[in-house]
Amino acid sequence: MTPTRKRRLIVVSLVLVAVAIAAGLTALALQQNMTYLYSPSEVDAGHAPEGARFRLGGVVLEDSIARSTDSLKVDFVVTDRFHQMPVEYTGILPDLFREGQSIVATGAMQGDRFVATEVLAKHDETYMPKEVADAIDKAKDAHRVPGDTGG
Amino acid sequence: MTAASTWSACAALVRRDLILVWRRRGDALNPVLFALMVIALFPLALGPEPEVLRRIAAGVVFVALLIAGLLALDTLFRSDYEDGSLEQLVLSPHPLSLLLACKIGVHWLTTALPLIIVAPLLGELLHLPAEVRWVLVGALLLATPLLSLIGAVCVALTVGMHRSGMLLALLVLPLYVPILIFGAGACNAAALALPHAAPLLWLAAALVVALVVAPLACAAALRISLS
Amino acid sequence: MNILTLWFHKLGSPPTFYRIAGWLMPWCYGLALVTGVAGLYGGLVQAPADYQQGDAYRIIFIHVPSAWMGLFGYFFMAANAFVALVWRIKLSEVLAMASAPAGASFTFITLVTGSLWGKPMWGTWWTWDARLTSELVLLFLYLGVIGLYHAIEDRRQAARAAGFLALVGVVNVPIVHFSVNWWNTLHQGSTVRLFGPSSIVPSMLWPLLLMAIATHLWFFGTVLARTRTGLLEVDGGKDWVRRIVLADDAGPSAPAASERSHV
Amino acid sequence: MSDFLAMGGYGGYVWGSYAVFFIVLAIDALAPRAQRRRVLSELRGRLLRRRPRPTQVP
Repeated sequence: MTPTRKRRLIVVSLVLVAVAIAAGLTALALQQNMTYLYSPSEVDAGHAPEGARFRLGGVVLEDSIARSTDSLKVDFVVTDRFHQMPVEYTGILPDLFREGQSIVATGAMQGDRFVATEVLAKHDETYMPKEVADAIDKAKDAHRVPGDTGG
Repeated sequence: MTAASTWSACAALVRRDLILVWRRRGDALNPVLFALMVIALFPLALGPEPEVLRRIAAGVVFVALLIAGLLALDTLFRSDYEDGSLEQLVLSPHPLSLLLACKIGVHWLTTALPLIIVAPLLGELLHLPAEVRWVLVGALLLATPLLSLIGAVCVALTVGMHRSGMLLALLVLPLYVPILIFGAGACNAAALALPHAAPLLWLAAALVVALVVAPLACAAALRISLS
Repeated sequence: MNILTLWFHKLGSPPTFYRIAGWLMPWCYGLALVTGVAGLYGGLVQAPADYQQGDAYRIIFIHVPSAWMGLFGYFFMAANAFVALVWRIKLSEVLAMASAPAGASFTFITLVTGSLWGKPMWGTWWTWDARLTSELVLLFLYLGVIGLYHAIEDRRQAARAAGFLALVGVVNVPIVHFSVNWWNTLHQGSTVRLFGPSSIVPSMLWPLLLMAIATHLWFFGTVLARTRTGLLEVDGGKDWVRRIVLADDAGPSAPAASERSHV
Repeated sequence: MSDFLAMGGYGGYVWGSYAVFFIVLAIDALAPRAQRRRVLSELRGRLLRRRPRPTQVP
């Protein structure tokens, strides 16, 4: 083997070994959970950190929004259709904030309430005119399909 | 050219670089002093409340060390380029990537390792929670070699330029972003008592690949900018 | 095979490409304008309002095509840089550097329009979400490539160094694209899918696709324009460039003369 | 028409986005032209300096 070929062989085998090790480490990393947000069920199960700030994700429960008359304070309930979590927020809410909307709230637990310092609305990737959305909802009601409003 | 002569060339290079650093050992402390001063600015700017400082401590230490390392990158090839020994290195019959790996290794030992050693102290200044301290050191041990390796490629691209400081930062910082996210992410997760192994494993995976690929890329970049 | 390589060599030679690009360029711009106007008519006038977002979603017709072009431009640049570095083809060097400003423009548009869309819909101008952050990093990568290219005196060496940087940064682009799938974040998933059904009704989809075609054509228009200039610059001393320069001199010389006096 | 311009209350955001889109792309299209003129005049200058042809110089 010529020196250049030998060198090339060494380089290629080193790269392959490195990629193999990296793939192993990546597989190991993927088994760990990287939590970006917690659902109410996870909070109920005690997975969320005590007293620390975290993100709560879920859907705003229907008929749960209570706006204060004299301030910007809003109370509502976030649900993942299994567990529910009362949320308290003071401030201006985004336009997309409404019942049945997926939201991401940042804040911390105070007792059994989640006090949010930021509420962001998450919209899904579906785009359609209002009539079509209504028709789909009607069809879902007719077939008694549990509404999947999560995004 | 035999394998033995290549090893002795590497050893000679490492010895020479270490001697050069030892002759100017005062300069070697500069990154540490710089990081210390950056850290000292934060309580002055944000106020001394321990609660506030505790929350930002890990991230601030990470960013301070990252910038200190970025400023130190410039010295990697600067003097070698000026006295012409860099071109000798490129022309030598030994694999350039291996020689560059030695240079990067020495540079990491002399600039990044002191920073890692003082990192717990810097964290203490910002009331870093005790359980995060060793996660921070571990993340830095994985992240700083990555920073040096990736930075070396960019330094090699700008080596012939006269004023490369700002440009180097522009080239390097976007590539540093994922490392910062994972490294500081691990510390923040540890501070919230969340599982923090995943980001560290990602860093380790990236480091393994970079250890092999970055010296090769650095050699190619150096050949381009010295051609 | 032989004919193909011959044809490739012909196309790759700067004078031939200069001529072909000069012929193609107006077509790219013209067709981009036609499809763009049709797409905008479809998007702004014909398409119905969205069931959730009302009329604000109409930003999608420029935001999403621009985002695609930002990524596409980077891939185009990196692919050309790869060809340039491996086979040392002059045309590829010029093409790679010509696509950087166009890609950077589209990435900038993506960031600004996304911000203008995020404010009413999400409730924030900006969030440090994975996809937004990586789009910002993409813009920085573009700026780094452009900055490095302009910092080096020798044009060919500059193109090679900047192309190398573009290749180093290419790892970032898949992260941009797939981050939204890896991390569950605020940004919604991809609406238009190559495989499987797109979650958008046809009356909204066709203007979007028309706009995508228009931005592609526009991208190639500006890339060809910049490539022509770049070829003149790189081949400065060659005969074909001299002929073009002198021919241009013989034509409208008055504005050129005033240009020189300004400098 | 005013309904169209109002965009259901989102007019500022929508038209702002479109304005950014057109302005940036217009700059993107005009910049190569200016650059081309600059390069041509530069090359012409270099050419004339190196090989002065009295008949060609204006």
